[in-house]
Amino acid sequence: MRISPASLGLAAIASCLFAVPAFAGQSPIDPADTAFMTFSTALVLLMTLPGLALFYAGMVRKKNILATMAQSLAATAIVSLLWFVLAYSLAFRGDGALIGDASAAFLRGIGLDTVSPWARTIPEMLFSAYQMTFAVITCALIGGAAADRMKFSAFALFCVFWLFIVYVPSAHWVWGGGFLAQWGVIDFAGGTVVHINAGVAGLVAALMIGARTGYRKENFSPFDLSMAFVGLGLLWVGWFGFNGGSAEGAGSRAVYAMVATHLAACAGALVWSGIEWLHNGRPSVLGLISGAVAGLGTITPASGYVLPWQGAVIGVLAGGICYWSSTALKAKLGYDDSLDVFGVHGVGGVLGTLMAGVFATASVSASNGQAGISGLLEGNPHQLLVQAEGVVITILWCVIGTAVALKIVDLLVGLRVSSDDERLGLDLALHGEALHQ
Amino acid sequence: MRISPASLGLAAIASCLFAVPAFAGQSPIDPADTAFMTFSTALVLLMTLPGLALFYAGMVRKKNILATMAQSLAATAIVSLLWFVLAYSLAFRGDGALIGDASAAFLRGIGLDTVSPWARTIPEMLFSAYQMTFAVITCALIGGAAADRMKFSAFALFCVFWLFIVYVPSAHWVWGGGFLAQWGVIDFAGGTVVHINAGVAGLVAALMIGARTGYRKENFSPFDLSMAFVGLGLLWVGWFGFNGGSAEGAGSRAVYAMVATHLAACAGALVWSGIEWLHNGRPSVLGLISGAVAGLGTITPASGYVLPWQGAVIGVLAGGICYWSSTALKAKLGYDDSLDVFGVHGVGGVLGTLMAGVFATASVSASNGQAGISGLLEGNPHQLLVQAEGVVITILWCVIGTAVALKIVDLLVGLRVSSDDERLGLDLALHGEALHQ
Amino acid sequence: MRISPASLGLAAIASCLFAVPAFAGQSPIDPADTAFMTFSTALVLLMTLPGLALFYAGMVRKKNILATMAQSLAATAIVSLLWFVLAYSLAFRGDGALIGDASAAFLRGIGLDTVSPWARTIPEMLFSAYQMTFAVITCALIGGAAADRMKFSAFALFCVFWLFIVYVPSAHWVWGGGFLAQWGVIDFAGGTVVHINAGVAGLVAALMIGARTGYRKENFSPFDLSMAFVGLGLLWVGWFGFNGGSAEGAGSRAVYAMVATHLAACAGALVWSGIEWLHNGRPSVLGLISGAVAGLGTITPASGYVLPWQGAVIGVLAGGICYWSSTALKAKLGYDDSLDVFGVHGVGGVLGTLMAGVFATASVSASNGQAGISGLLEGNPHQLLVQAEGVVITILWCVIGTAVALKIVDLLVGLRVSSDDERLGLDLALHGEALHQ
Amino acid sequence: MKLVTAIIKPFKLDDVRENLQQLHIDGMTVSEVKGYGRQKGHTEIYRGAEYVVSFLPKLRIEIVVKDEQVQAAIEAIRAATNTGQIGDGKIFVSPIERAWRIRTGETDNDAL
Amino acid sequence: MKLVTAIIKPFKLDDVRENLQQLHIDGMTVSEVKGYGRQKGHTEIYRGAEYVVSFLPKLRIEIVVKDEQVQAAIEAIRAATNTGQIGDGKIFVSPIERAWRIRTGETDNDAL
Amino acid sequence: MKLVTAIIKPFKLDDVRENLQQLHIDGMTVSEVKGYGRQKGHTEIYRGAEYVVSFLPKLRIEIVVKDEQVQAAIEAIRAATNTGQIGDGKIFVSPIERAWRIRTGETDNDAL
Ligand SMILES: Nc1ncnc2c1ncn2[C@@H]1O[C@H](COP(=O)(O)OP(=O)(O)O)[C@@H](O)[C@H]1O
Ligand SMILES: Nc1ncnc2c1ncn2[C@@H]1O[C@H](COP(=O)(O)OP(=O)(O)O)[C@@H](O)[C@H]1O
Ligand SMILES: Nc1ncnc2c1ncn2[C@@H]1O[C@H](COP(=O)(O)OP(=O)(O)O)[C@@H](O)[C@H]1O
Repeated sequence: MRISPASLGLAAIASCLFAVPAFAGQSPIDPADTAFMTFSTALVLLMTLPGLALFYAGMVRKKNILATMAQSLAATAIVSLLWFVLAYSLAFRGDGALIGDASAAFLRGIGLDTVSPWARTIPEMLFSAYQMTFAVITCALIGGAAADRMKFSAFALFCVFWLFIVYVPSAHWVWGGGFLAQWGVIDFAGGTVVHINAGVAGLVAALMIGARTGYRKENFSPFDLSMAFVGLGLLWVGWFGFNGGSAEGAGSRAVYAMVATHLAACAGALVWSGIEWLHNGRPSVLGLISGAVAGLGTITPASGYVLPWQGAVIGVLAGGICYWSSTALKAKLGYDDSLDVFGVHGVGGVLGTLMAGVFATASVSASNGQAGISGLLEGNPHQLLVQAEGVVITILWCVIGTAVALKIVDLLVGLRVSSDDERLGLDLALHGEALHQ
Repeated sequence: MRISPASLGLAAIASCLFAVPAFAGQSPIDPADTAFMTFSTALVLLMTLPGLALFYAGMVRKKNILATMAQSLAATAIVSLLWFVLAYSLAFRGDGALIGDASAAFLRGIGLDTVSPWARTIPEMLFSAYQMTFAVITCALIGGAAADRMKFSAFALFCVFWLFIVYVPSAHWVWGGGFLAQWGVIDFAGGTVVHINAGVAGLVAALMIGARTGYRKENFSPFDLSMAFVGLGLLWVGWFGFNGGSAEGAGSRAVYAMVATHLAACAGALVWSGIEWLHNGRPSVLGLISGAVAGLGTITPASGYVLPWQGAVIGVLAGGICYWSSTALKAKLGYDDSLDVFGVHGVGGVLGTLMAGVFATASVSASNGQAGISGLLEGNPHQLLVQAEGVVITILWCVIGTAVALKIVDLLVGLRVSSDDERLGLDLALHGEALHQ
Repeated sequence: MRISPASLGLAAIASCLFAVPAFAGQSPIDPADTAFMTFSTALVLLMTLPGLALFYAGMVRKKNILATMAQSLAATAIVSLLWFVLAYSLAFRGDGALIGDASAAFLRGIGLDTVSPWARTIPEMLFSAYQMTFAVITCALIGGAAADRMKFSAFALFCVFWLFIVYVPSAHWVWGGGFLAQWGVIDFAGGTVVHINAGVAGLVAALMIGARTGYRKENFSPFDLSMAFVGLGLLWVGWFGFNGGSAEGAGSRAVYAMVATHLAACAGALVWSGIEWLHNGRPSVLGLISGAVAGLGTITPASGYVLPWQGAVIGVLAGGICYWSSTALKAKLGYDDSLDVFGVHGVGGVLGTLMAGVFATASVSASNGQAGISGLLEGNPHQLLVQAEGVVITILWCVIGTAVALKIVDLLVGLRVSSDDERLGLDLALHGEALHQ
Repeated sequence: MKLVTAIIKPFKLDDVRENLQQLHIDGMTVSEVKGYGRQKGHTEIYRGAEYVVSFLPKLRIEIVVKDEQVQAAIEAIRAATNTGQIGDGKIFVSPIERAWRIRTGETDNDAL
Repeated sequence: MKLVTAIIKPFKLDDVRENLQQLHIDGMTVSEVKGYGRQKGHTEIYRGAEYVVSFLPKLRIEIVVKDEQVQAAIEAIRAATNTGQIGDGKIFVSPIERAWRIRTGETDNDAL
Repeated sequence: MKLVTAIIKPFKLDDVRENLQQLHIDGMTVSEVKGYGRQKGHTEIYRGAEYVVSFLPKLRIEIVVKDEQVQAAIEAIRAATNTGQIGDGKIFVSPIERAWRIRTGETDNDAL
């Protein structure tokens, strides 16, 4: 449960005593919430491995399929290890407005009975693992923007720097009690931290690395959309853990988040493909799955704050606006974001973070006698303003941080493969392997 | 837990008070059951996306793979939205013998604390989402019968009409307290509502749309059975949520249902492929996976009423009878049900619904001091009779309703693609995309 | 939770009374643990269907893809049915030092309220189903060593004999209260029972069946590594259920096991592919996924006994040693273990079982006031010795039992396909089907 | 001997095979090709960008026949494949100087 | 008429098509092939075992042209495909005796 | 120059390549084809319906050689592919009038 910072302090102690009455006086760890969060953690990991790997690999050309998958696995391995080494602690421990502390570096201090103030009914180790899966998928998402031309070594190194420069502070600001949380920014499951960050970083990467050779001249159509479809299916199911699990426990708020998420995906898929139907005379499978992901990404920050039917409304907006940003806007600006990480996640993340400020319904986020968050529709325009501030700050920091990270990596190993390797395909050039040969 | 209607009334109130003692006096919502049902809901969604999409797409020709997948996604998006708009309410709210009411249309009246009489320990929103996944997969299943030749627009529209004409009433009759439930028909997880409905609707669609061009002359062998295999794997795992989750809570009845389900799948796979081995000299992979699905579909209505080992017996019957109906019977009758929705799900659904009446063991469905349901083997031939009545009524209504729905769609947009488009393949003709090009 | 045998006896009764206080005096079945174990069971099934099927099929040549998948399904169906017929009872019922008894044959005596002493808070039926998924995947794993040349009939029969000759006794010795458990061997989720058994049986099978025609001359490179990648993803996620679920309930020990497992996979992937990078100039996708599986397999026996960060250390060792055994050692010894079941699972299982004896940290396995297990690092060298004994006995019995099982099958149906069938490919030869035709 | 090469629409293969069988021409080799010609390809739209797919899937059938069978073979192929629609394809005839059946060592006309 | 067969590197197809179009040669048939020649393949390492992959992916382009177009066609292909690097490929010319357009029955030069 | 085309069983490719290499014939182009001939296909049964799969996977090997190498090439191919079993395949020889190496512009025999 993302708890608004105002609710901390004395309330924290109080709720420990009263929130879980059947277990009062015992371990604060609730087996049902633990089961639920374990399940959510597995689902979010499933989103990256193999979900995102399939989704992305299905949209590239045949010669780059394995290399695209390798990026997801590398992000998982590298980010997970660094998470426990230090990143978790910097993001979720300590009171700093800008950054946490190193009190749980190398997992020190996370015992069998430790709980985090951010998830008071499950082992802190589980909370940390759950949050790890978010950091993993955020880094893995970025890879899609630079697909087909970024070096594997460069991507692996980039994950290291970007995690600490961009992700960790950003997560701390919004979820770890940092200044954005103190300002009142709400972000249930990662509109700013995950989607804006991934989308904006993807855009910066696409610009700094440059367009694929042959962009807008050669046919870059996906080799195997059935793979991308399966990836979308796993992402969708996994998103139940992503958004539902962000309630940090089994209960109605988690259920509300899941239903809002599901409806947003449905609406996004229908709207995106519907626009295609009107424009091009037929709905593409790529459009159906892109729209679903747009809906899923966009509802994410709002999911635990809004009523389920509002998820459908947000999904409609997501389908339309992300369609526009991934086609017209991209064409106009001319950058080559291979798999539209910016158009879908970046734009969707901004939209969703703002919509959270519009649709937030107090009753959904109220808990233990504390009032929930109201948005514009409930007469609180201030929330929308705060959300916009969160968006702007996240984008600014992400642009700077990503550029710095990429610059360092460029100096160390170079960002882009040779044009011969790009021709040959990254599978053979980088990994010495090829599909179907 | 599918509760026999007789158990309602005063008993409902009583069980609210006594059934969940640790939480008595508090919210009726049990976190463990909520975690369990969340997980079950995710699993059933996984069955459609990407499970069924893969299972079906793996059995069609290369040129129709993406279009087949698109059907599953369209069914998911359309049915999910309509479910919350009105369908859920009509199926599961109100006391009508024939149909529910509109009290929860647009999710009105489903609050954070609302529970349904049909699942008293979880949020009603979760119950509704869980039931949604059943409506989704039932519609998606039908698509397989008309695969390779039905227009995408026609299938999408068909989902809209069929949901309200056939699925919603049928679900209300059996699970929403309608007249079949009052008669005592038992259907744990969808023998009538899901499998008979899907299978019979598929048959009607196959007949009304006509056979594929080249049927029984050209080689229609599956392009990529490895896809179908993966789909079967996900269906199988998802079925734990389908049948286990139909207990509506974590407990021994759910476990019994899961084990019976698993054993039925195992037995079905071995029997179907074993018959092939005898007939054709070798067991096919298609036979193994078809038999598994036959076992899974057939055990569904019986799963929470029988002993686990009886699941194996039902699986044996399913493997044999569905093999016969998908090969000999189909050949004899001459219809072209592309992916054997009728042969496997329709026939399996009938078989399983009857077998529930044969094998029902009172102790499995007994709860809170109320007696469970006995079948023929426990000396209650009446149950078998009632089951047969349920089967006949479901089939009749489904035939009529499906024909009406298809006729309307035919008038609106036409059911079948042109023969040129059929030649070219639906992927290119309907979606402008192709696999591996 | 694997309970060391010393903790049984009076302690068993005591813990029933005190361990689950909120439910004391009622059914011992805890809904949260039941939900957690249901979920774990589904995840472990997912590892075999479709996880392992994909992982293996993705590494063979095109002509053998379907046959490789068929092995996993056959193992699932056959082993599951036999499990409930007798195997479970022999493994987990009764007090024998060498073998259990037949008290639960055909599921007799496993009622709705029965619990097992090995998992006291969930229905015994669920415990049995969970353990079934372990037996299934162990048999399925062996198939990889003989892939591309073993008859389907032979593999199916082999599962029958091997289950009873090797798996059942081995599981009883370590997990069912047999003599190895009495000696104090610890094996959280299957270092001996699953991985050593599968790996050693694979080696024996590879030797007895002989190398593939063309081994070390023709190019046997994998046809579709993207399949293997997806399989790895599902295995990885499923392993949360495999190792986490072996705690037999939702709690911190399960979480520790999961995090240790995840870190071992990450470290294994990086080390294996890192060594390749040094040796061959580039990291292969096959190396990344092989390293992850090596990490996962190796941490398995240690996972619920060690601190999470120690999982990373074990993963590093696994990546290095399994790389060596699957390349250099295999080349030196000259056997043809098609998919390196021995190199990865056999060697990893030995390594992990020993490492459990090194790293076991008492606090992790302590429960209900009983001390946990300490390993070498906590000053208990004896534990390492005991582990080594467990390893040696498991290997010996497995070599003998596997050879006997294979010999019987050879006499009955012959182990290997004809060389013409091997040329043609097992898909067409054994199943009359082919991919992409 | 002549090599008769026909580029045809994929779904016409079975008809061609049947027609040739009636002439007792019982050998052929088929490959999947992509063709470019008067028949136009289609436009694919991928995330807003249009690509023209100029090459269409075709089958290439190759039959080596005795000189005296050439005319009959061509007519059999045309009969099976002529739909009157653009893109029906082409037939080319070129010389074959020698032929072997590997299994028996038979040569030329005997090898066919 | 002549059959001009070119074995080229796959990514040069579009350039060849454009060059030929300027000569108003508007028909061709393309197939995926694997080539072996002076250009060396690569080594794959699979679980410690090295395999040499000798065959490299190439495209075979076939164009049937009038005799007088042969020289121009060859030059157009060479212009598009010559990178000066080993493995650029070959062009072969062989005789075609007769040609038909299936749809219309036109023959020889008219059929192209 | 002659074009030697051999239709062979797929698994014989490496043997052919080795035999040709010993003759210093170091170039060839290979494509996957489906063949129909005296060797019968197999029957597939799909949900109770039988389909005859008449076409079998084969490889087509094309080698352009100097006139004086033709006989040796054919013998090398036969030696590698003759198993005495039906379906071993065919070898055809046809004329090549001109040849170019794209990279260097060398022609005819020098281009091979
Ligand atoms: N000059 C040519 N050389 C080689 N193949 C050709 C030539 N012209 C056409 N083809 C092949 O024949 C196919 C059909 O030709 P097209 O011009 O599209 O239709 P039509 O034969 O009906 O005029 C093309 O797709 C191509 O494969
Ligand atoms: N004698 C030949 N017969 C048929 N095809 C050949 C012959 N020599 C080369 N080729 C084809 O031409 C391609 C390029 O030839 P290669 O010798 O590698 O380079 P280059 O043409 O630059 O000398 C080969 O991959 C093969 O497909
Ligand atoms: N007349 C022909 N023209 C072209 N290809 C042929 C012809 N006859 C046979 N082939 C090719 O040669 C292959 C082997 O021929 P087949 O008759 O089956 O066996 P065999 O050569 O041993 O008599 C066929 O699969 C086909 O690809």
